[in-house]
Amino acid sequence: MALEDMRPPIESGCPDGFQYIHPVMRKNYGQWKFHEHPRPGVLRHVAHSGDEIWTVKAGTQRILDVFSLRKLTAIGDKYADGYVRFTIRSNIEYMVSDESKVQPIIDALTEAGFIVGGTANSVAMISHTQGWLHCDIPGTDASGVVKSMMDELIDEFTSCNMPNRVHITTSCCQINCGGQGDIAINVQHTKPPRIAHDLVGNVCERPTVVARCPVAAIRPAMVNGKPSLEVDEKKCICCGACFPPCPPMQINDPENSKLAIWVGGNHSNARSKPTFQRLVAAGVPNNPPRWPEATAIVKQILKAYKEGAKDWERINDWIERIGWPRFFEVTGLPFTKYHIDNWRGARNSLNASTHIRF
Amino acid sequence: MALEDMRPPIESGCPDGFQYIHPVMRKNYGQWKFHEHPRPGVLRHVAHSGDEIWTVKAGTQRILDVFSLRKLTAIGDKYADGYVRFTIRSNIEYMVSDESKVQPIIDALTEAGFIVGGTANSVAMISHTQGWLHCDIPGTDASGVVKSMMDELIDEFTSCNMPNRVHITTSCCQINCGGQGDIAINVQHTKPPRIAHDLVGNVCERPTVVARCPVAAIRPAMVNGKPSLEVDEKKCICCGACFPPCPPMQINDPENSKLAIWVGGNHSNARSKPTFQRLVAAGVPNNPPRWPEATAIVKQILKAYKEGAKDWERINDWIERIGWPRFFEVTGLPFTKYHIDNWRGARNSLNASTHIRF
Amino acid sequence: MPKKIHDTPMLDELENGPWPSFISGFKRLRDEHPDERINETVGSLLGQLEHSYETRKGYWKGGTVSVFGYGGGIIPRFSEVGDAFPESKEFHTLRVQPPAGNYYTTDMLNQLADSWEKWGSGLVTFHGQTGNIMFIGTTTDNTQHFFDEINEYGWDLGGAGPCVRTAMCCVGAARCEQSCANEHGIQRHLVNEFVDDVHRPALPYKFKFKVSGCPNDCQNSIERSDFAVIGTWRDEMKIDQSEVKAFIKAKGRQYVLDNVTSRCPTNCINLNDDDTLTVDNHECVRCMHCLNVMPKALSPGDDKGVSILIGGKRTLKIGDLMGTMIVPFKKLETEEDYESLVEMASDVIDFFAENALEHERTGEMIERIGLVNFLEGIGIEVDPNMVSQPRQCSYVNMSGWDEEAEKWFQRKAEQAAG
Amino acid sequence: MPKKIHDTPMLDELENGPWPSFISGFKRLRDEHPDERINETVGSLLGQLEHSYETRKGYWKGGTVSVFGYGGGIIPRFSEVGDAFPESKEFHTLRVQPPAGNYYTTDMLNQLADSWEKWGSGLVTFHGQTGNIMFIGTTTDNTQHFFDEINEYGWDLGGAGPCVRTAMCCVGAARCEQSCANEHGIQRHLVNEFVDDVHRPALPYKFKFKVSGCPNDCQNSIERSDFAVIGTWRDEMKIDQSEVKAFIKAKGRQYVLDNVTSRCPTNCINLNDDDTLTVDNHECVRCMHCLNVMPKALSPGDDKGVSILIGGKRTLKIGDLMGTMIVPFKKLETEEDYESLVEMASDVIDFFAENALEHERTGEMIERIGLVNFLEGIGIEVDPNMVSQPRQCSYVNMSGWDEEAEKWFQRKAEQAAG
Ligand code: SRM
Ligand code: SRM
Ligand code: SRM
Ligand code: SRM
Ligand code: SF4
Ligand code: SF4
Ligand code: SF4
Ligand code: SF4
Ligand code: SF4
Ligand code: SF4
Ligand code: SF4
Ligand code: SF4
Repeated sequence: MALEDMRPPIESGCPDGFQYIHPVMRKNYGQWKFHEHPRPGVLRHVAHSGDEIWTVKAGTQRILDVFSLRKLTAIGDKYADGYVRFTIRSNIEYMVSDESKVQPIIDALTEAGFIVGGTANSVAMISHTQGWLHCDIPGTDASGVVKSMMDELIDEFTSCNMPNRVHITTSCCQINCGGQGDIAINVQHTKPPRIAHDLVGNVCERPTVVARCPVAAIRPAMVNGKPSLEVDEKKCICCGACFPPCPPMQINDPENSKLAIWVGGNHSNARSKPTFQRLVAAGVPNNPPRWPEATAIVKQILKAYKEGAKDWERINDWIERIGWPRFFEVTGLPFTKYHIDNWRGARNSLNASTHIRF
Repeated sequence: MALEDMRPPIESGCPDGFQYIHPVMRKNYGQWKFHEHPRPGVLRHVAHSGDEIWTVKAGTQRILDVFSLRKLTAIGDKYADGYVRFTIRSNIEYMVSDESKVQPIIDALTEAGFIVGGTANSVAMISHTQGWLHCDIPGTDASGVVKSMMDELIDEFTSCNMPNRVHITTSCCQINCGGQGDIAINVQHTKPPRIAHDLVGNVCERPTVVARCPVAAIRPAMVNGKPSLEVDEKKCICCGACFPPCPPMQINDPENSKLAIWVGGNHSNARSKPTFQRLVAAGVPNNPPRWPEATAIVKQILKAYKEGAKDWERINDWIERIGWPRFFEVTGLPFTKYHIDNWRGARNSLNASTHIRF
Repeated sequence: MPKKIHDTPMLDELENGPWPSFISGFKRLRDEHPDERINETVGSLLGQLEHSYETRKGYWKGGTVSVFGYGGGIIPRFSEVGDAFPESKEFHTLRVQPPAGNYYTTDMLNQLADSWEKWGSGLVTFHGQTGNIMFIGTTTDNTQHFFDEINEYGWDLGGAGPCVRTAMCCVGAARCEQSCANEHGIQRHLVNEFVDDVHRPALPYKFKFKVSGCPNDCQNSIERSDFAVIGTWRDEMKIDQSEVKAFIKAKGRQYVLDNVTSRCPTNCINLNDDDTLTVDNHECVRCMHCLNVMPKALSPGDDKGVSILIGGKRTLKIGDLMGTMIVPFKKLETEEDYESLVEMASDVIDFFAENALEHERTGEMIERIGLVNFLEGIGIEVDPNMVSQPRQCSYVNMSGWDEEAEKWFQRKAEQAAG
Repeated sequence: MPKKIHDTPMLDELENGPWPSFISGFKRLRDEHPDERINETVGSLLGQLEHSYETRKGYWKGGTVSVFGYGGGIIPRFSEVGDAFPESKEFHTLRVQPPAGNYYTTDMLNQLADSWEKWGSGLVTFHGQTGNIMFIGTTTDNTQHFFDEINEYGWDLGGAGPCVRTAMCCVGAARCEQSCANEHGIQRHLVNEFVDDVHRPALPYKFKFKVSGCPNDCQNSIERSDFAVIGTWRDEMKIDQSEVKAFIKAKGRQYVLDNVTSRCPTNCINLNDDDTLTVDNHECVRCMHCLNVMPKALSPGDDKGVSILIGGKRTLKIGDLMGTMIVPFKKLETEEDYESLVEMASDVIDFFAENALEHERTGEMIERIGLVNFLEGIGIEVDPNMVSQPRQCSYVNMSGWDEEAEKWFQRKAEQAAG
């Protein structure tokens, strides 16, 4: 664009949401009394005024083509007064003030191929990240992993039979843009980066990448008479942090970039304080296009949770009650030396007591 | 002693205790059924065989002169079949198989000036260390502190009116040979060591002391042309660790070596996992011969605990239930920036949740 | 239909199964969209993605693309295999700030779709993990055109790079009975105060705000934002005893014992013999659990406000960090209240800008310098609610004890005096 | 009476009050003991102690004193103010190992007192914090004489310096119904295997054993020993339901609810409507609480054994450390069981000797090298009971996953096969 055509941006920032809120919600803003779960995918909120808002929630493919988006808006136009919102897990919600509109929305969504569900104690839509589709550092394709898993977990999305909500997340490199989760499926590199020495000189700012390594495993070095880098493979924890600032640090590997599965991450303050997720399985093949091995483990965990947990126990609560040894027993997953943390503060994760379950 | 007089030691190690155990205890070894607390200072243990052992427990001054020791043995000879033991808190225990011997032992102990009590949910004898009497690095005199406090806590030793056992400990330097405790009264230096430079050369192994500092605050340095040491006062945490290997690092200071009070240390696995004690008060004057300020704070804490805790709650359990903010409220102790840990792993002590009591 | 259709046997597998398929959507754009540019772009993209699936590697690299006047907000992507897949060799994403609360009218969505079909690939996500609308896939030139167009009708870019980022808030007060705050208002007050810091990356590293209306924290703010604002209340929980009775009638006493009272983290809610509930509000830590189970019967009190936690983030470079409580309670009612919130945020960001190392987040900075130094830097007094346990290690120079103790007593005296 | 009596106005204050006064005891030795040497020594000591009280400083320094054939066991003390207080200018302490369980006959105590009056100050402590009898105060010469004398009738020195230290065990099986182990046997097996390491300090730093018969841990072993052995049981807790009923009759159901069932850390003990108690033994973590409250009704099971935790210590130099569970359960019945315990201790000490830095405790060493390296060094397999939580941080090279997983499956298969 030629300079004269440039217009200065209007720095309007975050738009006011009120202009897009359903009028009944605007009217009763901050004046809600309670909610109910009439059926999976549907919420009923009642305001002190007596007004009601019925929400219908549906799962989508997150990466929407405009055709799909227009299908969704068309349903909103026709059945839902033209108001929608998206949840933090990229589900779409239709909000109407009249119960009679609920079933038509459900029917239309279903017919259009969207999946109604994901409320209350269901397995919610898996939240995910960019992957091979867009990111510059991914070890896997988040959208593909999620599509493959949701195909198999769909019955748990459309019903509410879990002990409590299940929030699954996934990330496509060890930076972990995805959240923590009741279950998280994340990339785990298992080999130090191979260095493309011929590219280092051109691409990488050497001091930056040296500083970026969390364990100071990278040193400047002369390789074939040219300034390059060197990795102390004994120290390297295969985190991949050097890759974004220095793409010649090739961390992604078709064989050795694996998936790992973590459980018990919970940011809610309900009952116990928020908890970090913990490693349960690693070495899981990064196996496109359907990643069956990862899905199998997720299902194994969900099955044990569904059978073993009490109502309202999130996965972390359940494990806290039964103990980690039992978790490994009931899921059949192996416990290895890698399960014993050795990062900063690892001591806090050791059993400094005689509390044992036999 | 001349070399020819030397005899080689008999390396007999730890003697067999069985030779000194009361015969009823020997007979019923490992076969005990239950115990009761008939009154403060007295335990009744009943074996599966029906045999009984009555224990009478008394507090002493720990540092026994042989006169006192012989008073104690005389009572044992006369009333208690000649068997005694000492507890981990240096209390003496008389064990007899016959209830009728209990009262005479109590009477004899009382008459001889010893204090019967310290069982069950009493305030147990304060466990302590060597202090000015014998150690080479003390900031205070443990025996004196303890004598002064026990004089004031004696009613809690001779009765069992606390919510649960109270274990108090004290230590006479920041090495802390004393234990952790429900309440611990410990030395806290508040000034970096003054270096007696003229002595460094003679006395101290410089590499050893440099290595001993937990925060690497000590550097070798030339002072007045002679090799000595230098302390980075900004870094120094006043721990006193440099003093034992290098006495010229004079950490003890009549004014600036203070006492600090810690609570909630509990090594038992009962209910919660064992807990570390936590700072509650510092800057307490190290005030011989009776240390009234320290005792006052201990009493303040005990009072709040006695009033506020439920049966069977140790101090850590009680605080865990009511929360630390309330602890500071009910004891009237100030909360300062020093209460926020900044040592390794300090992050684990921060409130990483919205859990707050209002 | 594009000129060349790449074979995508692996991606085709992702068209099976009941969950909506993003691949089918891509194919629709490739095959059915009226605009040939879109057919070509997405066709090429499918080729490259299939290549990734086959080789298990990504082929995008970064670069520098922005719109006139701004430094951030775009994630530029250039293909490393652009020779094989030339039509998608530039494939940038625009991060556009959503309305607080993520509400849209269908009209507005259609209008955005129109613009995006004109200038982009036709692929869009509501929303990325930070909350932006991600318009995925356009060329450097079209980036500017698209932005100009939507900026005119109310949309602005979000953050990318070392800057204040787009914020998120939960649905909250708009619909949720647990809400203790005006989440939308908080989000907009905060993020719109810092538009300049959003658009012109100049901080040591990214800085994120997130807002949840209650401790359920539906926005994951506690671990995924540098500055988390979470609603809570200070007075007594409201109990509608007739609803308690109704609940017991429906579910039974045992259900309440098993699912409510015995799950309270501080054991402070009790079921009485007469089927009423009593809460020891002094012991309640506002965990939300009992309110979640019995939303009709139990509700937050009237004296509402927010807690603020600083320093949450994910893995890089010292491992995941939870935010730390630094403001236990703050009223947010008057305009002054909001101003002081924004001022505090501004203090935090200033301190961060001055004290963090390059590529260091607030949580990492606090870890390095210690919480107390941070608090002193932003002028906040210590409070026992900031810790779950006081100091364990005696290794500290406490020479200033007396003055610090005095400060506390003075604050207490002032509070008592009102 | 000594020749010179130092004024002790401050110490005199410690003769007031009801608790037995150590100062009064000192004065008795000074004034009433038939042996003038003792009068003089203790008189002088009182002088130096008063000086400490007045100046708030200690005046002892260390040195090197030992007995023939040994390198440790004595804490030598030379006065820095020996000119002013010459009669106590050498004032060494002998650390003498107590019998396991700290039992004495009064005869034996009197005999020890006799020897000590002959050679020492007349001041003695049962016991020091590590468990030694501390004979406080003698000269270099008399150290040897005293040792020779008591060594002849069965007493040996304990540890001082970088060596295996004197151990302690609780009263346990001798009297306590909670005991799940032969504490005395364990202590003696362990410490007497290492007499050489006790007497000739040659380790990187001190190494302590402590033994408690049950998780109440009356010996503080978990935080005050490098190698803690703690009794526990593996089968079901024993419940005497008639005693339960008797307890309820005496104390009421509410007492049981308030003090027993609601305090169980895993909520696994329940009071039934018929006044019986049920324990879900699978969930019980053997915390001891319910057994403590109801010792008549509840008792440990029959399948008893011990847990072993490594690395507890107090403050120097990285702060207090709790021991870490490394053997969740070990039977100790046969002589072979004890041998394998001692062997394990020996492996731990060897590994410590070879791998710890100077003045580094086991706990600090483990902290530095990581638990897994330690386990591999001593040949112990990982077990989920060793952690309260598995790994939180993804920063680790897990390339050996498959082999490690295989090991686990094999162990499980072997266990299943019996
Ligand atoms: C697009 C998105 C994933 C998604 O598909 O949803 C994403 C994508 C990227 N993230 Fe992220 N992050 C995204 C949300 C997050 C979140 C979640 C959140 O904000 O709640 C996190 C964790 C929370 C946090 O901030 O800690 C996150 C933590 C990171 C990090 C590590 C930051 C850290 O301090 O640990 C990096 C690495 C960096 O910045 O150097 C990163 C870097 C990146 C980059 C820019 C990779 C790079 O350095 O080139 C990715 C660009 C991908 C692309 O091509 O579009 N992204 N990133 C999310 C942003 C969309 C949006 O703006 O709405
Ligand atoms: C719509 C949404 C907020 C938004 O602004 O977008 C939302 C909405 C509600 N959440 Fe949430 N939560 C939403 C994400 C979350 C998250 C974050 C996440 O999913 O990553 C969390 C916590 C984080 C975590 O997993 O660590 C979250 C933790 C909760 C909890 C606490 C659950 C617990 O016991 O731990 C409740 C309380 C409850 O279940 O009654 C809750 C309750 C609710 C309620 C009942 C509040 C209300 O009355 O409206 C809403 C029910 C919706 C439903 O579908 O059942 N919401 N909720 C989010 C829906 C995501 C989705 O599409 O699936
Ligand atoms: C006498 C005694 C205190 C008492 O009055 O009871 C004591 C006294 C000393 N201890 Fe201790 N410690 C005594 C039990 C302890 C304990 C308690 C225990 O064993 O359960 C501990 C804490 C547990 C532990 O081992 O961590 C203890 C932790 C220390 C330490 C710090 C060790 C560490 O790794 O943190 C030192 C410093 C050192 O060794 O360099 C130390 C050093 C010392 C020295 C040798 C000071 C020195 O370096 O010169 C003291 C000699 C005092 C004296 O003049 O007699 N003492 N010391 C205890 C030994 C009596 C006995 O043998 O029975
Ligand atoms: C005699 C002694 C063991 C010894 O071998 O010397 C001992 C003996 C008993 N302890 Fe203990 N404990 C002894 C020190 C300890 C310690 C260590 C300490 O004092 O430093 C602890 C744990 C450490 C701590 O405080 O962190 C300890 C934690 C317990 C507990 C757990 C209490 C709790 O709820 O946390 C019990 C169980 C109970 O109270 O019923 C217990 C119970 C008992 C019983 C009831 C066991 C029994 O049936 O014989 C004994 C009662 C004695 C009494 O009431 O006087 N004992 N007990 C120690 C007496 C010390 C003293 O003279 O005061
Ligand atoms: S998780 Fe990694 S690969 Fe995936 S979007 Fe984030 S930075 Fe990119
Ligand atoms: S992968 Fe991580 S640990 Fe290894 S060199 Fe790169 S930054 Fe360092
Ligand atoms: S605590 Fe310190 S001063 Fe007291 S005996 Fe132990 S080492 Fe000596
Ligand atoms: S007192 Fe502690 S921190 Fe200070 S110089 Fe000495 S060893 Fe180092
Ligand atoms: S965070 Fe609280 S207020 Fe916001 S939507 Fe979730 S439950 Fe409602
Ligand atoms: S909100 Fe949480 S802490 Fe408060 S009463 Fe309910 S369950 Fe208990
Ligand atoms: S540790 Fe257990 S077995 Fe030993 S005395 Fe204490 S309660 Fe009894
Ligand atoms: S021993 Fe502890 S964990 Fe086991 S049932 Fe009793 S109280 Fe519960």
